[in-house]
Amino acid sequence: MNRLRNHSSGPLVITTLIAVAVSFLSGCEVPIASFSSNLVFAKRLEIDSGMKMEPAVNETQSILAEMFGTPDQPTWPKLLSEDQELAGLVSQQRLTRAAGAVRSDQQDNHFGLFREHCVHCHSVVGNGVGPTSSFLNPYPRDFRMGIFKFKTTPKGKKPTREDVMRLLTEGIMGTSMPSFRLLKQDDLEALTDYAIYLAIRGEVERRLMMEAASELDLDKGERLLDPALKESAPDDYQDQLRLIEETVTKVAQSWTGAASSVTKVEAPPADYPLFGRDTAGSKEAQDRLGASIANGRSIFHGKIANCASCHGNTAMGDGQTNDYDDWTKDWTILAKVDPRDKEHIQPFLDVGALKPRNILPRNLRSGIYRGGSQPVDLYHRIVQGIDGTPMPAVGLKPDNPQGLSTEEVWDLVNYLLSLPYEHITQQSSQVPPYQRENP
Amino acid sequence: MSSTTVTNWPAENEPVVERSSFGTWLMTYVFARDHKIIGLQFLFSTLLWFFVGGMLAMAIRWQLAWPWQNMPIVGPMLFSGEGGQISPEFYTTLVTQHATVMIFFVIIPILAAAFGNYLIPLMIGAEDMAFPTLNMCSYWMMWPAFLLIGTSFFVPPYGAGAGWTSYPPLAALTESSPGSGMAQTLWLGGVMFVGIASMMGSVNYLTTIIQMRAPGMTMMRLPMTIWGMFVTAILQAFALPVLTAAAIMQMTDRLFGTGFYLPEMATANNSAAVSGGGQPLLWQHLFWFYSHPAVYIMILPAMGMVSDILATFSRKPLFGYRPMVLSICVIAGLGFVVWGHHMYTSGMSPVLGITFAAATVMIAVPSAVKVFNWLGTLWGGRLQLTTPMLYAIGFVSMFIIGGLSGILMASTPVDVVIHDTYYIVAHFHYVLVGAATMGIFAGIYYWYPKMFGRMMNEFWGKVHFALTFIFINGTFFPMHLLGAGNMPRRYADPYHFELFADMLPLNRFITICAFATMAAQLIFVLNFFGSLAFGRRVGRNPWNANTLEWSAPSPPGHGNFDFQPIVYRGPYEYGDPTCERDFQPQTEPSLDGKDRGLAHA
Amino acid sequence: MGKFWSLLFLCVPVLGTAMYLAGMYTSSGPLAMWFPENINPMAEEIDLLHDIILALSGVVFVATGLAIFLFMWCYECGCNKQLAKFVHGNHRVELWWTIIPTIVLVALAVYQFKVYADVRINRPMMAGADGVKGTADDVPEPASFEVMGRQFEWRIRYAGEDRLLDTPDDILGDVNELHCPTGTVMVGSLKSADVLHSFFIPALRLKNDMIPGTRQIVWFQADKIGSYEIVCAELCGWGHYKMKGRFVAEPPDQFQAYLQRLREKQFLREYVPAPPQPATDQVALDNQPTN
Amino acid sequence: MKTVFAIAFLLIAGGISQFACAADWADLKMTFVLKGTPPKPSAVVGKERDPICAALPILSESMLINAKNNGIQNVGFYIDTRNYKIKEIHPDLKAVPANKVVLDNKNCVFVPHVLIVRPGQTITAKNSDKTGHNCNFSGFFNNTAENFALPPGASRDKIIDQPERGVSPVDCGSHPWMKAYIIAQDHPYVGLSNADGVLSIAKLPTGKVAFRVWHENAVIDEVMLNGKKAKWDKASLELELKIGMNEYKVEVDAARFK
Repeated sequence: MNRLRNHSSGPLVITTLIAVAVSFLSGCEVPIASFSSNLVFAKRLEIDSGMKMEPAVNETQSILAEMFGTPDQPTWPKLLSEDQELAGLVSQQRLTRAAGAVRSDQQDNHFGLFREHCVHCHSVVGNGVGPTSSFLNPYPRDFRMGIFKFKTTPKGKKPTREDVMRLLTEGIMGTSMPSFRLLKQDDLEALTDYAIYLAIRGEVERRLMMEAASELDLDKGERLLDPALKESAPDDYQDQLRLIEETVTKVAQSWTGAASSVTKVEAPPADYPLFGRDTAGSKEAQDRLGASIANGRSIFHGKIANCASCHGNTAMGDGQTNDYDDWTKDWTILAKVDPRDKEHIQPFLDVGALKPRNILPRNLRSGIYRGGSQPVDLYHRIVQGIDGTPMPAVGLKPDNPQGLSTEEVWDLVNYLLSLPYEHITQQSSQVPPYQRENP
Repeated sequence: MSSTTVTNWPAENEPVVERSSFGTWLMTYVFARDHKIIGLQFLFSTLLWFFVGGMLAMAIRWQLAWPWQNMPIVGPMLFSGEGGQISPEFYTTLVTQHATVMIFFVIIPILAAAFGNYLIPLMIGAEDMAFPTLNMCSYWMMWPAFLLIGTSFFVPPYGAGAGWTSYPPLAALTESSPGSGMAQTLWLGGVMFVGIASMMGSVNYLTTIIQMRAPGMTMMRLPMTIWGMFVTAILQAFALPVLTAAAIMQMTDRLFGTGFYLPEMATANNSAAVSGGGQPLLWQHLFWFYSHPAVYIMILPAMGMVSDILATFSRKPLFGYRPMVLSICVIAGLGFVVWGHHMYTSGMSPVLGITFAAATVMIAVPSAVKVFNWLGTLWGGRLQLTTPMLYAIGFVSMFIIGGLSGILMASTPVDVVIHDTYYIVAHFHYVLVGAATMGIFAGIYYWYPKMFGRMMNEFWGKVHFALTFIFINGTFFPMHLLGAGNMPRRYADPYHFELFADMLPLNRFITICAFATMAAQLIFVLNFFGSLAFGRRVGRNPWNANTLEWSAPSPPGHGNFDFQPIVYRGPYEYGDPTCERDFQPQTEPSLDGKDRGLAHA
Repeated sequence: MGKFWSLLFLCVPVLGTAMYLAGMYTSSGPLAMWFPENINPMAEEIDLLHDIILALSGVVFVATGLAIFLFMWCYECGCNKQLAKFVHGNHRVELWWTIIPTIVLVALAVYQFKVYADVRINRPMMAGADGVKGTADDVPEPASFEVMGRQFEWRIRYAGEDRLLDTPDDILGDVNELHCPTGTVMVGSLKSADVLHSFFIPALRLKNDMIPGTRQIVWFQADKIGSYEIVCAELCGWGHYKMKGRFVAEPPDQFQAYLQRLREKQFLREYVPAPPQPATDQVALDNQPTN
Repeated sequence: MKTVFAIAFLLIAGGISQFACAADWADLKMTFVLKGTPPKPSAVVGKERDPICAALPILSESMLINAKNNGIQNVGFYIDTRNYKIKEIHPDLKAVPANKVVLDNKNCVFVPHVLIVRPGQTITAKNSDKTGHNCNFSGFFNNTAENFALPPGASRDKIIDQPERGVSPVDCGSHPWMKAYIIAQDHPYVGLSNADGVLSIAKLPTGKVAFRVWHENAVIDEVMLNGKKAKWDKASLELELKIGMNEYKVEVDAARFK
């Protein structure tokens, strides 16, 4: 972001001229030597532990570089590619395609896809602080916590590969994440791999730094992986090495395990009314739909799902609006810093955090559903909650006697789908005025 | 024409104030009220910005030729995070600022303000402008604009990025895009100051030209340059207030939550909804109501200057002086009623589009008349191919291309296809870089001896011309093909579209030509400054020209003329076979006492 | 030296014409680019109009270019030993070269009114209350699809069975992908969710801005099966260049099948683990023969 | 060298502990007292949105001081594994308690405010209020994040199966003032000060033991330890524990609190 050096300054002008000349002579490649460190997290740990985190940051950086390579030459860690189960998670070939500078070969295969399509928002390291990021609302995702919002697995679990792929193809309505569905399938696969790779790398980084901050006395020179021990105490060295490897394996395993934790969606009976499809159906279907929507409305305002407490009685997202998402809480609340406290957040902003913004409950009348507008998507959001946000998961019967039955969830889905067509003042159960003036 | 009165303001009558040498220097060169110093101040400022704007263009071309490649050396300095890639929002900043700088800081001020200031009193035989202090103010009003738009590079989001047209809601909703944050507000402030400066200038020009002509200098004896300036000043005086007001309205939309240009519930990028109630199209109408005439502001003075230069070096009278004057006036008049042709696809009523189309097509007629008259001037002359002459012919050549492609754009259905593609870019670059810049260079080479008392080096001038002419054509002619292929403007990376994927080689060619054009300007810079010290010293009239300024000393002192100029004839009496010399300065009475100035007309 | 300069100026009409001809008539190489194929019969006249204007201006371009060359060649003072012609102008010539362009341009203007009226003013009508088309009570045909521009994508929806937009039975389309049946006049509605966009399908010669707060109605007919690109032609922010969409023209039965697929997807109530089909498989349509 | 010592120490310590009797362990009692004027408890912001909570007198829990003896409540105190590696755990405490830890949503606050759990234990979150709550367990590093809605009368279990570094918050999205904290260390030597500011940890190993101190609203680095000024580097305190009861009194300056 060193953009402050203006074009009009003399030295810059001269260097530009030279640059132009040089560019004709050379192939004009400027490699990016390394991924940047997670300094925001380090800052939090520094406050939390009272230790200078710099040695741990540097050490983590070199351990990661050893395992995960550089932005120009990413590598899938050897220990993962040797593991049968984990090897398939990310392919080295796709990583190579997605990484590095933008270029294409004679067969029109594109390389450097991540830097062509993603870095401007998500940045080279995938921390969501690319040059464009500070202008976007919501901010681009930071992959490094390994948390993703829109997926088919419950909170706390990783998304499946298909979930990541879907975000790429569909984009995220209501945010600045565009759809990449017109890219080649190969390119999308490569980008998916690369995003997973960055997420794993970032999470390993956090865990190693956390390990260093809570188990080592860095001020006394203790290290995560002390090369001096290799000679003097090989067993200890092996222990340290094992710990690091276990961390990497554990993070990778959480991704491979995602597919098995997909939330099972209980489809309603085939004759169940559905908003939109049955709106103009038979009288009977319309009546059943009306009843379903009415029930959904009472669930929305009821205490079980408690939707109205955040989304507001109007469903316009004007309920509880003071909360923050987990990415923000990670360096504010967890570092005992009030996100509104300008003075105390400044050190974090200085190392690259973006100014905290409240996470707002969605305006459900806008017809924009970030996680997808199919009924099944809304079902997922309701029963899983949304990871990384204050949106809780509603309990399902029979596991939770106080929860909702699946039919009630579908009623709620019907109500949500009808909201964009409902008049704001209309709280009764009458059929909403669908017919609008058509241009 | 009414008889002209001469107001004599002898230098002795000015209050003599005892000043320290610093004070004298300050009042002579910084807060100067002498039109020549102000003209040169404008000239140097605009040439400096010309360079800045050129470098911005180079960055644009880099991205189009080597998309997402790391800019060597500069790239890592500016964009270390991405290894030196230009980021897409910086690309929008580049196109916006390139246009802003080139239009508001270069072409308009260099033509209307630099040449206008320098030449108007000299060419009409006046001692100074009508309002010297206002004149000084108009220059110093540019500085807030320079500073505001310069500063906009330094405040987030690092340069306005809503396009030079600043269309709302992109420009009016602060959250809508990078580039519409604080920088956009500063940008609007800059545009407002440019407007004020230009208005001050135009009032001055109008008064000066109407009131302060030398005895005998009737309106129909004015050189074309002055006619160009005169009509330009009218355009500025009537069109600019609209833009300035519109800019203030957009400013209040941004700062105080008014809704002139924002529809009800307008949001972008999840910003809070605006109460709105306005119309985005309103801005487009107001903006183009100024900015279309601005196109003529950017070309009419150059047309005038080129007419003078062509006649001088053809050694024969300008072909059809009266039709030339008339066509300038018609262009200006029609220029006020064709702004809608920028908006054929904007959602404005298509019926309205048709009326604009009719007026626009008609504007080709006076333009064609001018071209034919220039050709008529060349016909049968004794052409002296000096550097200014080459540039003037270059102007004609490029104006033909820019003008002809304009007919395609004037035609509504065709414009629907090529609107906002590189066809448009090619068209207005031919008019502005091709024609107007050629005119500027012609003017600089032509009046340089008058300004500094020395000639610019002819050899290097011609080398500069040849390179510039070749590479400008190389840069902008292929853009027509890009436009025919429908490549859109302001795309940081068009090649991911199948339609435009094949355009990379041609774009590389264009970029290389653009770099070469930029490099060729080094010759000009060296020649310009070198000639200041080493140029051949010349007397009053090195080109054997007729107009009044050549009878003043080179450079003219304070008060311009060391005698009272009295005008006996029109400015284009070259090659009269009945005379001894092939030129007859306007101030010299003819031997037979006959004034041939309006022999034809 | 005069010869050199006149030859330099000669290059402009010669190379310019050559480049244009190369663009028009070559099929490969860096210069081979021209208007993309037009599949909209309603817009055929646009191309014709373009060619007419181009031909006319081409003639003027070459003629004036040659004139400059000739004058420089003949009248350069080094070789022109004659005196300069001392003429201030010529009324008759002035008159002709004012009148002829005026006539040509007025003719062009009138012709383009007609073309423009076809593509932008005369909105397709459908039968009114009397059920017969072509009578006085015809009503404008309602829009059957809507494209909403949003930073930086196209969101598409189709009117459901009620043929009206903005009703609950609207069918949500795939993002960035507009399907239309061939051989049918399609009326669409354009709107914007945030800033100005411009909906541009080069193959249809269709371009119209999307203005927040208002709706724009466009119409066209796609006559050739295939997949074409949608381009954004109005600066809409940093991701302007990213607004790529796909326009798929397919036989009416395939279009109906596509709508049915969308409808099923829209009301999906079971989790389907397969990822959504990316648009690339539609490219296969490109090679199908025209019906 | 350090490692060699450590290994030697481990061998010796291990050998001793084989024969040691229960009386060789140390007990720790610490009293945390505020020096200075305790702040007035402030009412929470935003409760009026929920009519049920609005009717309740809810005060901010971020700093609970006993008005009688200035005791600081909810100070967490546990072994600092950076500076002290636990060699052995007292046999009585080795087993993870089987009971569930209850996290009640009562009167629009979490009760208790700070929970101490051992990995393997289960937290039962229940809602005794008439309004709906939710428990957002999102501050974990090792355990799975969860966020479930708790309708009135509901209770749900959350298994804590991994130890946590540091302290993890729990919050309720619809009532932003509601906060609870979980200390999940994989050893039993964790104390939490009660309403009098007293905490006790039983059956600790003897010798030099390092502890970390935690309070949700303070950085405790400078205190008066048994009347003497002491600097706690990195929120860590090393105590020389003797067999039997060890008592300390800690006075914390009010300035340490935000």
